[in-house]
Amino acid sequence: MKYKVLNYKDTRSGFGEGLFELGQENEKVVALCADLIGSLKMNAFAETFPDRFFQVGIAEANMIGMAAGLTIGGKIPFTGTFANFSTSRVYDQIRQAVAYSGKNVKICASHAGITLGEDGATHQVLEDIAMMKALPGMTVINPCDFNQTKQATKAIADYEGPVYLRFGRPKVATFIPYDMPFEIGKAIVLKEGTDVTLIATGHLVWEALNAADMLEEKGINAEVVNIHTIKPLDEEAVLKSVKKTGCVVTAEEHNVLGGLGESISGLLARTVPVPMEMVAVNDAFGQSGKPDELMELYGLKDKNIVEAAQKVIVRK
Amino acid sequence: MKYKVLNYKDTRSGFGEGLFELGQENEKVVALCADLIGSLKMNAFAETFPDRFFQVGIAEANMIGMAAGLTIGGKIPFTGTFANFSTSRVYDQIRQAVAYSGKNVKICASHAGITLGEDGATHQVLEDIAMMKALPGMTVINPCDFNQTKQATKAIADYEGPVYLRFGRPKVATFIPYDMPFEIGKAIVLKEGTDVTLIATGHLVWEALNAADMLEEKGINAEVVNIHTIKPLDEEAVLKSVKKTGCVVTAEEHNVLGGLGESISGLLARTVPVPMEMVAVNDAFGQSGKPDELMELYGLKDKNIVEAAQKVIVRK
Amino acid sequence: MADQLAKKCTFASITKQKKSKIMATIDELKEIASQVRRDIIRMVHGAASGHPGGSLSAADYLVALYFESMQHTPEPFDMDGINQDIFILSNGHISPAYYSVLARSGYFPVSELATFRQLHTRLQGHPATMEKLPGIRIASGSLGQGLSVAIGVSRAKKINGDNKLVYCLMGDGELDEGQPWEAMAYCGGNKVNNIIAAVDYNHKQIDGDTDDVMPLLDLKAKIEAFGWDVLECNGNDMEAVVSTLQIAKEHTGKEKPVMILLHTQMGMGVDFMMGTHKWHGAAPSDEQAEKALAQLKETLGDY
Amino acid sequence: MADQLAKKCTFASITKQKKSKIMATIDELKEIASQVRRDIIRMVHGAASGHPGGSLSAADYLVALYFESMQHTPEPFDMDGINQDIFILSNGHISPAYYSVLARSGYFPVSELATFRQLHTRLQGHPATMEKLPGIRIASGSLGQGLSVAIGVSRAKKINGDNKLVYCLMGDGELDEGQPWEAMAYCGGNKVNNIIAAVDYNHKQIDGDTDDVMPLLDLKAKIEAFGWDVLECNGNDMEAVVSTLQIAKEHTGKEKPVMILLHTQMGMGVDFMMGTHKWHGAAPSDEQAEKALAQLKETLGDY
Ligand SMILES: Cc1ncc(C[n+]2csc(CCOP(=O)(O)OP(=O)(O)O)c2C)c(N)n1
Ligand SMILES: Cc1ncc(C[n+]2csc(CCOP(=O)(O)OP(=O)(O)O)c2C)c(N)n1
Ligand SMILES: [Mg+2]
Ligand SMILES: [Mg+2]
Repeated sequence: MKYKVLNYKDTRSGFGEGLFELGQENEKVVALCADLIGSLKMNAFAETFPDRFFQVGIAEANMIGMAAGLTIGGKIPFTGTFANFSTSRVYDQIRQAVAYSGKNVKICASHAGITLGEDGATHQVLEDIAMMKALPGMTVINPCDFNQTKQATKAIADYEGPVYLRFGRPKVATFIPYDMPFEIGKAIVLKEGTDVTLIATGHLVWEALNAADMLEEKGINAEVVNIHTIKPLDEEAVLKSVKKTGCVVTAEEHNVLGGLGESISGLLARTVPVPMEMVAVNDAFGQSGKPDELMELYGLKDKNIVEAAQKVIVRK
Repeated sequence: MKYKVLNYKDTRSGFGEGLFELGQENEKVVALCADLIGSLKMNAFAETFPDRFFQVGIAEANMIGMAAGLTIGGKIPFTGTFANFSTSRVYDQIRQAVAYSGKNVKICASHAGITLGEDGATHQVLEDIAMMKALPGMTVINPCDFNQTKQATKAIADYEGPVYLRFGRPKVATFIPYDMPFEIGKAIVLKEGTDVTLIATGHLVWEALNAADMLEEKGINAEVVNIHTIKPLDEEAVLKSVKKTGCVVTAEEHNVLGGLGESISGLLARTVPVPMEMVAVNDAFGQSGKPDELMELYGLKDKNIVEAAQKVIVRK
Repeated sequence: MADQLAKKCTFASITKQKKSKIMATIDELKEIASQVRRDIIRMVHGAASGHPGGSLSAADYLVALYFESMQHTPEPFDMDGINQDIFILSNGHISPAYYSVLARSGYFPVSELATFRQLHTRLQGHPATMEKLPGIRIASGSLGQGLSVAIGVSRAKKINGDNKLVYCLMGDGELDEGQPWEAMAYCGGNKVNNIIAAVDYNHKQIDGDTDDVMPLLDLKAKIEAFGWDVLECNGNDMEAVVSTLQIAKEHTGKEKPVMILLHTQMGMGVDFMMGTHKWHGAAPSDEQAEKALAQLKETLGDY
Repeated sequence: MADQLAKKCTFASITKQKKSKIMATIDELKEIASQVRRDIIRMVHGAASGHPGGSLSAADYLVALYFESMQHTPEPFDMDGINQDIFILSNGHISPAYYSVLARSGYFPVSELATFRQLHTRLQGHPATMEKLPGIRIASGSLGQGLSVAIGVSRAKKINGDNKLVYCLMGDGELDEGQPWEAMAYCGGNKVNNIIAAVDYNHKQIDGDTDDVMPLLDLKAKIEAFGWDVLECNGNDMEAVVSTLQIAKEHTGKEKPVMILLHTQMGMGVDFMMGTHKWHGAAPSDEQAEKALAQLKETLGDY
């Protein structure tokens, strides 16, 4: 199957649409926002379900605590703010009141990564996956386009337990068919191949698909695995692919330290150690710029995946 | 060289002693504490240098901001609180005001890991290494005994830049000679060997040395590398050892996800993929108990390292 | 005897009470509080760790809540607590007091208090939900988070049309944290009217007097400026506590959230633990435990 | 012209001034503020992103600080700022106002304002130190942290025997965060007396009026209860700002920290940006920028 651009949409709008539908379908779903309703695309939910929506002001710690409390009484709270303020600002609150307490809270985080753009490094969190995956019991999901984000938003409402859902700001290609099955914790093999496994998450999945096309032209047959659920990691899918290809490139909009790449390297080191390359931000803060300029500058484009693939194949 | 138990002391006392000496030697050194002076062993400094000591109450975020501000004016601030409240409570503050701002702040964290004991999981942070290593520009140090903690405390005052210094609560074996050279970022090969590399940090270093002895009896010649500086990682030392032994066991008092083990696995996957096993907490929260009971329960003892070594050697 | 008295007290609050009835109950409550204090000493001594100081200062309030003011069903324990009053402990380190009151009011066997802080216990050093100890609805221990959780519970009750109340206790040192002020701003700004919060105002924290560590200044004025009604009472006088809780209830359902400043003494009930911060988080030796227990009447039978 | 006026104003404050001198200066300050407002519009328009609303409401205060009240040396820029007044911006999103004032007072070339938010710029979306833009001493953007940093600077000054002052500006919505209250408690409790803090009290934040998003209630009463002297003035009236800053200075060195509530209007100076929160973080179109600039006199020459 060949993936086509269906349209260009922001993943956060997939979240907004999914949340709004959840509001209609599931009375238990409530939402909280820390003075960023528009940015999080929560307007439709907030306006249609005012009794189930909580504006908490610029007080993210209080928001997480409130969300934990709302589960006591049977609600399914979705919190919304930028990724940095969803994680790094409130890690201890998530840790104690959500993860350790086993509460059914969905932490929904927009503007993750450098594609947030002009606001710069204080807002461009590249460490949130590292933080959230280190929390026992936390499910960590980073969907790749509008459709998958909407699917994920709806899926996590049905899953009982803490979830971190990460998405982004800019309009990007939508290419996942809206009816493609989405299952938490199940990797999706988007393209089969034999020479190298490209494992990508979030905005990098589209780059990986393009990279696979570019590699094809060079006579390299790449397998593209979409890991939308970083934790729990679909180890079986990863190992199955790696056993076939014998080498891996991971791709993510995150610091190379602590992210998906290291999760995969840890898994492989314990099972089948094979050569790996990681396409990720190389332990640096972001900066202001347009999303695409930054993807280019920090080496997160399809061509970087191609280079990494060529390099890793040689190391087999 | 054979390491002997010199005495049993808590690593936090090494910090307290080092800080007190720094107070005498370096006028620029100031210290801040968030209502835990006794636990952090900061009494001597606080009493002797009241003008350079700041009690901030139970307000860790304010403490980090104050520390960042104190560098503007040439001070070298050392902050002290429990490891959980030194990291997970204040990650965004460290991120923006210390790491991204490039401030010369030393974040000193006691009661790290499960050996904190009876207080239980809300205090036993097992994710702090993951968090701190994901921060660009942060130096992350986890010394192994009283002497090394004291050495590290003094060394970081001379180093210009943000540092996270992690130490523990219980009395443990002191075995590093007080005059052994300590250099930030330089691994120490405590014992040479050819069959397997044991890479350990913090309280696990002593366990690794004991494990090496136990392996010796089984005819396995283990190399023991003490990584006190987790970031920047001494890649050269690791690779040199691994090229010799061909397999690795890492050992740390931290979640297996995001810690030293994953850092090593990432490095090896990009260079020389070899079989690895990780001795660490297996993605679980801690609980109340005595330090030793917990080390046993969570599989962080010498015998666990021995098992892991035997397992990894077979996989070579 | 423990169970009978516990039962009686638990349900006493459900029926409307006459003045004489209240007076009788106050004596019973004092008796329970004495036993709770014994439990605290024995638990902390048994574990050789834990926090007696704040546990002793807050004991009377917790007893008044669980045995008099709150409408709650210890068994079967239901996490959601629909149509029950719900209590959220923010200053989790006073777990000994909390556990004792929960056990004595029937949430779990009193004998289990002996497992406090032991490996595999349900009575973790700080309250936790993972081990499923009945009565605990949220973990605490890292300070400053409880009032936020209480607000969430209160909002769920509003949505559910459940007109029971949410109680929350915080330490005074805990108010150094910013998060309680975020939560107070939320309640004041949004006229949350089904929460009764309280502060164990014992003027002590780990490193010393709050006035030395981080002065709270005019705490009442602060909280009032955040939009709350503030009540004050001697938090170690059972009659004052019970009647202040009654007044607080009358403040609910109106325009403002209500906060009770419980003027207490750290270490209350054990002479050598009072007037100092040293017993915030220190366990008594065998001898000290004995000396302490000699001052506390055994009223319901030790565990 | 820009440089001359900038220089004149920068050093005007160092010499003791007579009343008439001040009056003259106020007109100059207003002229500078008009140019700063032009810069803000042009920067945000040029970058097609950024935060004009709060930048415009706070412009007068920043001009008063940098061109009148503060004693500072733009060049050579010294991170430690020994024997200089130091300003810490907490609400980093008003970087356009901050950058303009820094450039206009000689910290870096005015022409560099054109690089705002462009790739590789020293003028990051939010103030940053990494690119070494002179004038910036700490990164901000994540709200709530600046006052804590200011306290640290003030403590360093105390240790160094440096009796210059530390200034800090915060947003009003920013006060929803808990951390500013931790910092305020520190200052009030420890009688920090070399800080002048201020709030851009424009009653607006991203999602709307502060009264709708998170009511601040009686903000003055809150801050006073935290141990501060609180002054108030029209933060968009240059004369009021300058004289209030003068009064604030007289409050320093005494018992209490001092806070100025600057009653301002978001979007001040551009009619269609006032009376709404919509321009908190939105860039004007070409046409809107033109309309805005037509309302703001060019006094020092556009960059
Ligand atoms: C966020 C956080 N910081 C620090 C601590 C360590 N700590 C535990 S109790 C305590 C003092 C609490 O004072 P207070 O609330 O007055 O309780 P009391 O001592 O009166 O029992 C501190 C600092 C903690 N548990 N959580
Ligand atoms: C910790 C944090 N949370 C959220 C944001 C996103 N944010 C940026 S500005 C802003 C509103 C700030 O309001 P105010 O302080 O009143 O500034 P004004 O809108 O008046 O300029 C918010 C929510 C942030 N930058 N930092
Ligand atoms: Mg107290
Ligand atoms: Mg505002």
